Amino acid sequence: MLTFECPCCGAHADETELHAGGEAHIKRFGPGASDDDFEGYLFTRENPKGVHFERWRHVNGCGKWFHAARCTMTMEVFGTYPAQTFQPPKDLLDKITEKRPGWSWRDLS
Amino acid sequence: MSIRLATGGRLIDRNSTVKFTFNGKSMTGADGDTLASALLANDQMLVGRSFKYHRPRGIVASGAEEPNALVNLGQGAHHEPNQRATTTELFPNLIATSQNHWPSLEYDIGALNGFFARYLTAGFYYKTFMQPRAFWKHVYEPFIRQSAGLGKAPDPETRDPDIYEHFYAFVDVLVVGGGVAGLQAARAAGESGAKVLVLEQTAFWGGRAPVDGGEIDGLSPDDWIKKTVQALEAMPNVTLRTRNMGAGVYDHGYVLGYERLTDHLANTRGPRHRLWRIRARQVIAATGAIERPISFAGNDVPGVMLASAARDYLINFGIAVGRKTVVVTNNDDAYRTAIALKKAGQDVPVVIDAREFGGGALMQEAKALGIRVETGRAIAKVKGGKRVTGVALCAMAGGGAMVEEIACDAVAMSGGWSPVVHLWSHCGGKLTWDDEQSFFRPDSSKAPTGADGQAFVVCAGAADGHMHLRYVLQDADLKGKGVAVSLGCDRPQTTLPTAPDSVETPLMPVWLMPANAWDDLRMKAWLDFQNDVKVSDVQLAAREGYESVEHTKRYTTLGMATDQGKLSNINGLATLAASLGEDIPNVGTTTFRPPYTPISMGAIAGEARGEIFQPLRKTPLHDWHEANGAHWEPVGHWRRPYCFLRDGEDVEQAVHREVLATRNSLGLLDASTLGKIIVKGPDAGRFLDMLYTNMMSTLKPGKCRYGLMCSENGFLSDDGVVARIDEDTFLCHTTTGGADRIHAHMEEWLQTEWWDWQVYTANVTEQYAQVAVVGPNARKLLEKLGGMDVGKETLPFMGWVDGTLAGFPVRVYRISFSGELSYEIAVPAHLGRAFWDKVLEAGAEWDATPYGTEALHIMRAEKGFIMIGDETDGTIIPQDLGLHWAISKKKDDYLGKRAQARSHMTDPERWQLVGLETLDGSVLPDGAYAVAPGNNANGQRNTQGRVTSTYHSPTLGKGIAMGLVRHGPDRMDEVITFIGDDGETEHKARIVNPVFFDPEGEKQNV
Amino acid sequence: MSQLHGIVTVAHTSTYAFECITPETDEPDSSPMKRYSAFAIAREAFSGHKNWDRAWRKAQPKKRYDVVIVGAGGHGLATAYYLGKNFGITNVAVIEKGWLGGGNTGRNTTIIRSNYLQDPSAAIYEKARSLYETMSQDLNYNVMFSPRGVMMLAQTEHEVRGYLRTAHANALQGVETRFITPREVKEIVPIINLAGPRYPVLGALWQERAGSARHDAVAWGYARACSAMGIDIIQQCAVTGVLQEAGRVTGVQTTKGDISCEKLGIVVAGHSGDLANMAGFRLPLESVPLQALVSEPIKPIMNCVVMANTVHGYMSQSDKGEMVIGGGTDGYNGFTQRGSFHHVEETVRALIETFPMLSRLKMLRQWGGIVDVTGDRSPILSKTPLEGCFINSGWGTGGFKAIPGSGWGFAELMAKGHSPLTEEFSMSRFREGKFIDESVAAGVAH
Amino acid sequence: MSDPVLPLGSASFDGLVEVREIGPQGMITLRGDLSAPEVIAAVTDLAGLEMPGLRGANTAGDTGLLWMSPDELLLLVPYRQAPAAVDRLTAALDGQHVLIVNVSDMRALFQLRGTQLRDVLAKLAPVDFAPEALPAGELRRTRFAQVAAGVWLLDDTTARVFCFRSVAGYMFSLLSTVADPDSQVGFHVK
Repeated sequence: MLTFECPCCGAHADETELHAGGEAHIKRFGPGASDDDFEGYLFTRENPKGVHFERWRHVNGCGKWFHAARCTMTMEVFGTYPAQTFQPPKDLLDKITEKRPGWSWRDLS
Repeated sequence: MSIRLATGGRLIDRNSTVKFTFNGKSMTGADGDTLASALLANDQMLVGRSFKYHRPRGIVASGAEEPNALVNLGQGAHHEPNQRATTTELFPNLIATSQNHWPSLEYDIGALNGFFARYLTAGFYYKTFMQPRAFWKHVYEPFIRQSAGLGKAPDPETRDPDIYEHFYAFVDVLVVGGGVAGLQAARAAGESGAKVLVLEQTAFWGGRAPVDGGEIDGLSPDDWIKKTVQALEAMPNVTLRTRNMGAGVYDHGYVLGYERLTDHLANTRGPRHRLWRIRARQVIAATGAIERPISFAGNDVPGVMLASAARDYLINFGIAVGRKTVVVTNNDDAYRTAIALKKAGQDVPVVIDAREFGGGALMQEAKALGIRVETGRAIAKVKGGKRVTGVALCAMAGGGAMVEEIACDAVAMSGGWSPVVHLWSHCGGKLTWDDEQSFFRPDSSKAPTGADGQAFVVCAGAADGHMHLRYVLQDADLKGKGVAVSLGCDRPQTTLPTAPDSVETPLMPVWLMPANAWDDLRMKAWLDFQNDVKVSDVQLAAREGYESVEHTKRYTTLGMATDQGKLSNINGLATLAASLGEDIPNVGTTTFRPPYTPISMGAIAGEARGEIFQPLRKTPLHDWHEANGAHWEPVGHWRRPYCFLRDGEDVEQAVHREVLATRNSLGLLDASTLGKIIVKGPDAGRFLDMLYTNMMSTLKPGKCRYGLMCSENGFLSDDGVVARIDEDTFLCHTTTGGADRIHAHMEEWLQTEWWDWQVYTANVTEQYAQVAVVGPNARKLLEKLGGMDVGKETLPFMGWVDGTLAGFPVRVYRISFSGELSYEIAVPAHLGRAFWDKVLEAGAEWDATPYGTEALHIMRAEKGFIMIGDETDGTIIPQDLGLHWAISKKKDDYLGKRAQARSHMTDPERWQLVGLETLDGSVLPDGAYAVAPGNNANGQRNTQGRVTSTYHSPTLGKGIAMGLVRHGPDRMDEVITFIGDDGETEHKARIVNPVFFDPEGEKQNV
Repeated sequence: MSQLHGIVTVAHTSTYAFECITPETDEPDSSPMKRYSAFAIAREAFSGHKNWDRAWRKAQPKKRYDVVIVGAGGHGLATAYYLGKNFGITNVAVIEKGWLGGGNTGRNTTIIRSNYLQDPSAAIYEKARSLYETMSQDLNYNVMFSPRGVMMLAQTEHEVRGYLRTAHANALQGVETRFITPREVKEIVPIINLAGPRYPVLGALWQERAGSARHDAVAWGYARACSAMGIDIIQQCAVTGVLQEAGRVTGVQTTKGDISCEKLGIVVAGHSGDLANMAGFRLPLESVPLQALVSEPIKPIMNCVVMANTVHGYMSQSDKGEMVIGGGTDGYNGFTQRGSFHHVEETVRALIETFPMLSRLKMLRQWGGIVDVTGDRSPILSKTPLEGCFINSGWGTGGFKAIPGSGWGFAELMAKGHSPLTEEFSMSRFREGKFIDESVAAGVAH
Repeated sequence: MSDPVLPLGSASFDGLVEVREIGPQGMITLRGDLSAPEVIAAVTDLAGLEMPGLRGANTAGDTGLLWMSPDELLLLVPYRQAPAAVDRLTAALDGQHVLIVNVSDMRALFQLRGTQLRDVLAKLAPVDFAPEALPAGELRRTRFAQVAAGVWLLDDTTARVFCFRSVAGYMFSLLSTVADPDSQVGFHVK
């Protein structure tokens, strides 16, 4: 039963107030994109054992989407941040490095 | 025999007797008894039958770990199977019956299994019952199922009369367990000002301490407990709850508390159980320890009991479990039982101590009381069937050669203790083997971690492996303070309670008694009393290569009974380790799963039953429908009228009437459930162009346009009419099921992809009641209501306008889903019912006929309009449905466009929408497939199409259908064959234009 | 069995030790398998059951095998078994990180059915179901396949239409199902509450020859039969790398040394991503927690499996008498074998509406598994970009029922390079948009 | 024109707390940049109340400003004044990128009153209802059992709960069920 602090309204949200939205920071590929890129965009996923960046919506709450960095092995939540960004904030990345030296996710580490 | 003594019993009130019945026999207990103690007070030694061999079973324990004393409790709607007698508080007129026997507890045919025990070893099922094949289903399995299964099922035709509820609690510190450790830990944490909740599963505070004796701060345990509870009650930041069990620990500090509010009462009001969902920053598990049985032959005979349980029954309930009780042990603690019994005037023929030199001070005390002590000795076997009659004494070292037979009617055994580490383990806490005390204890370096990655569970007292009062209190105080500090509170100043040091001689692990017990003895040495798993079974599993503890457990069913192995796991594990020649820690431990003890399904469901099982969404017109014969159809959480039944009509007749009334004169539909979403902003048009397959930005204010939405994966997900309100405002209609889904879809794209676009959305679905006025007389009705011009010029087809009708503020959309002249009228929801009544009244002269979803479906099908969910199923793209006209060629992008360019999406072999008519006018079966010649590589019939919607058309007086057919549109008038669900019956159908009625649209455009 | 590695070893001060009775049988080849039968049990009984052989040999890895299968769950073991049985390929090793059958094979709700809508699914699940019917005899190991019937309740008009469609499809696929009336439903499942109140039962899709089996026994039975054919099952051996040369697989690195092979089959469910990474390709997979629970055992009251998809719950009664209940998957990735409690809550309240008597039973135990789910929730049985390397994964919540069919088809794919059973389950379907979506008929996935 | 009719016709229940359906309550959704001076000026001027901060609920009688999300405000006004208020706001914010819409009929509103208030609420929502966690004047949007809801306290024994109109009946049954006089908890109130 996970909990996250919603970075948009500040509420400590219970999992049942949230909607899980899958992997974060996925780049959209539209018309003109190669088959590879399009398949990757829709289907290929990191599915890491460890640090993961994912999307949640505070659906029974302020209604906003946000991102979370979470460990899929321990459920530890390293932090949450608004969805209007292409990559996680620096201080969060530093915090993860401090707690999980040598971690990596896509091109982040 | 077990009896109630004339004196003693700290938990009972001898002066108030309680009558109850067991297997129809009326008995008497005392207020404060558990069902188990009351049964013992009535010398009811035999309480049930075991799972596999139907062996006689008696009470072994005094608490949650009891594997045998399970009863059917209550009658009729109140009946509940598998109730543990040891944790069932006695109440007046309690009715209990024993389980798993036929015809009776005393004479059970199933006991025959026992005679075949030598064949019915672990895993014997897997090795036989294979021939002949049919026998498994018809002979073997039914027999096995009948003889298994324990309790009687509740009556399926009655509903649980009790109510249940949930409660969310947020605390800094949750203390599970109200023994002296829990109380001291709570006090230490409480002093720091932290918000503390303490849960105790029984009705009493203090746990075992009062029974085990000793002294705390110079007080008797009872007095210290009373004093401490009073102190805790005085703290505003501390909450104490009894009859509330910590059932499970989950991620991020989530803990289930199972509170039994009325189980101990005869007549009940209010909730029976309350399931607490607790969020705790820190959890202190002060859950104590459980005594282990010893594996010797006949250790399952009624009258053989845990030494601690015998002590509990004596001191808490004033019961002697036997007049002559033999004590057998590998540690000092069991001497307390011998001493207590002796002091209570009971005969203790001998204490059999497996240790070569026996124990320490407690042994001396026992001897001083004149109790015979035999060290280095063991029980070879217990004599007796349904009752203990004696024990055969032998040397511990040997194979079981009897040196003496000792008569007795009870045996109190102690194989040492195991900390209750369940809550620690539920959420990933690891264990470490304590070799000195021979048990698994929490490995504090591998604790369960929470949302912040920090440990959030600590065990205190016996649960952490501290077995003596003095150290229990020290540890609890330490843990309570430590937790407070970890939460950022000041270190509390509580003083550590003192208890005299007690030196005990270390126990000697005994996993089999005697050490090299002969085969026939091992085959009678029980590990799991309920599931009938014996030492020989575990050894067999090991021999056959089921070496992992999980394999052994599953192969033998060890520890999988309703007690979940509380008594058997460690003994079984040790037996396995010895069989493999491994150290116990190398063999590992089994996983502990929630709940700690079984919790009622009712409590899990909570208040969600009957009327409030799920939300039921109602339109402003719902009550009118209800009162006027609505035959309901669930659509999501809504209920919509499928049709309205008038006197004597069946559903088919009603639908027929509704369609014709609408086509010929005037029909009314409650369209309130259709989604209505406002999209506003400078980029609104651009946004809708991405969402819909067609062009919305070119729509003129005052106009409506039908649009399609696809998922990014290309598939059609919703459709509806979009009205442009003004330059930068649109109102998007969605399907009934689509309102929330599509609004979420819009917000997702706006928030996570195009956050720089200036667009706001608002889901205003429930702001309006929406009424569709449909049919040749629709305009006449609106003109009669009066207040606005709805003429052909001012309000043409696919136009909308604001105004008032009969004094109601309305927005009128002239759109049609039936092919008729049709207006959809939106009024504020609070006025919806009044408006509906007004329309009905005014429409009477045209026989205004409310119609339901089925008439709606038929009329749209007659016009060849697709229905999301019928023609689409999540695998259909607009191109399949001939909707090319609704897919903009001008746009270089929209959601789903790239997906629709993939090879399979552009495959000309994809099935296409067509109309279908049977040759004889009959109705095609729903969901039927059209066959093509031959079979595929897997021997399945080849197909070339399927029916997506099929109806009898009242308008046309024949069956009509839509379907998807390979190359369909190019095969007009061709006849293809559909096959019925019997795989044989052929239904021939001609491929036709899907628009069956008024193809020119003359009716809707008048 | 992760806790095994979590335990700190403590020097063992000996107590009264008793004789170690595990025969050390490390010799590579096996004596012919002793047949199981009532007679064998009687015979062994007189020697105190001391002479039973190990069900499967304790094997140490050889340097080289024709085929290496990673993962000794049901699917991996079945693949090895049919490689041997159907293609005579027995120089095979099945490598398992933990204990055989210790993953989802041993933690599912054991439902076996084949009433699927789409042809490819119906084909492989029906193949599996028919193999289950004779599995006990084929393997000489009683897997207790119990063809007690599976029923899917239709509780909305939409579900009725969906199941009618499935019934029609099944009729052409050679899958015996039929749509039955509420009256028939009540006759088959007397404990059901037809009236609702919220969702009255309008009918059901009934597959009489579907049912359930003893999950552990399926893994154990295949393991025993594989071992008897000379196939090595190597437990407690983790794969740490995939060896390749010029785009072709040559072997695997393991914690017990390098093992070379011609062909490699990856059958590791939730861990497929790791192995794929080692092999150098990526998968359209995510691993999510799935939960199940059982009640305390009661006397037999329900002799079939009931699935109520409108309210999201399904239930059957085990031979032990426990009501076995399946819950939902979590929406987020997770590798802890535990899930979120609210799924249990949703399932239980739904089933109490369907079976009111459930309210006064108690939940004995809940547990979780990790299921690997693909983009269309159908499995992948496919060649991979790495030549000679094949993958079998993505069974989501529907793996157990498919075990024999999956093994049969995957073995054929590995042996011959193609199989009609696996054809449509290729990885390439995600690029082409050629999905196998079972959720379309009344939202029934697996 | 006839009078507005509440979803449950002003239903009420008396138990651990008194549950009463109230309204009609004028409600206006405003979406826009809540930090924009024009927006602040327009709404505070209309309501005569302070601009609420994060999750704030500034109310007086049937007037109020509820902070719904970073870009959404719910204005409470007397029911019959809502249309005029929408026009007034629209005029005041002419040229701004905002969405203003009258949603007075879209929700059901309940008032809960009684000393057991926090314990009753805690039976339905996964929210910490302790006074320090949810003080009067703070809005919590959450779920009550299985539906979305919003709740704020006017004082320590009075709360207002809103949900969508279609589930008004469900919400009322829920609240009445958990307010059963025989189901006192004694957690927040000892």
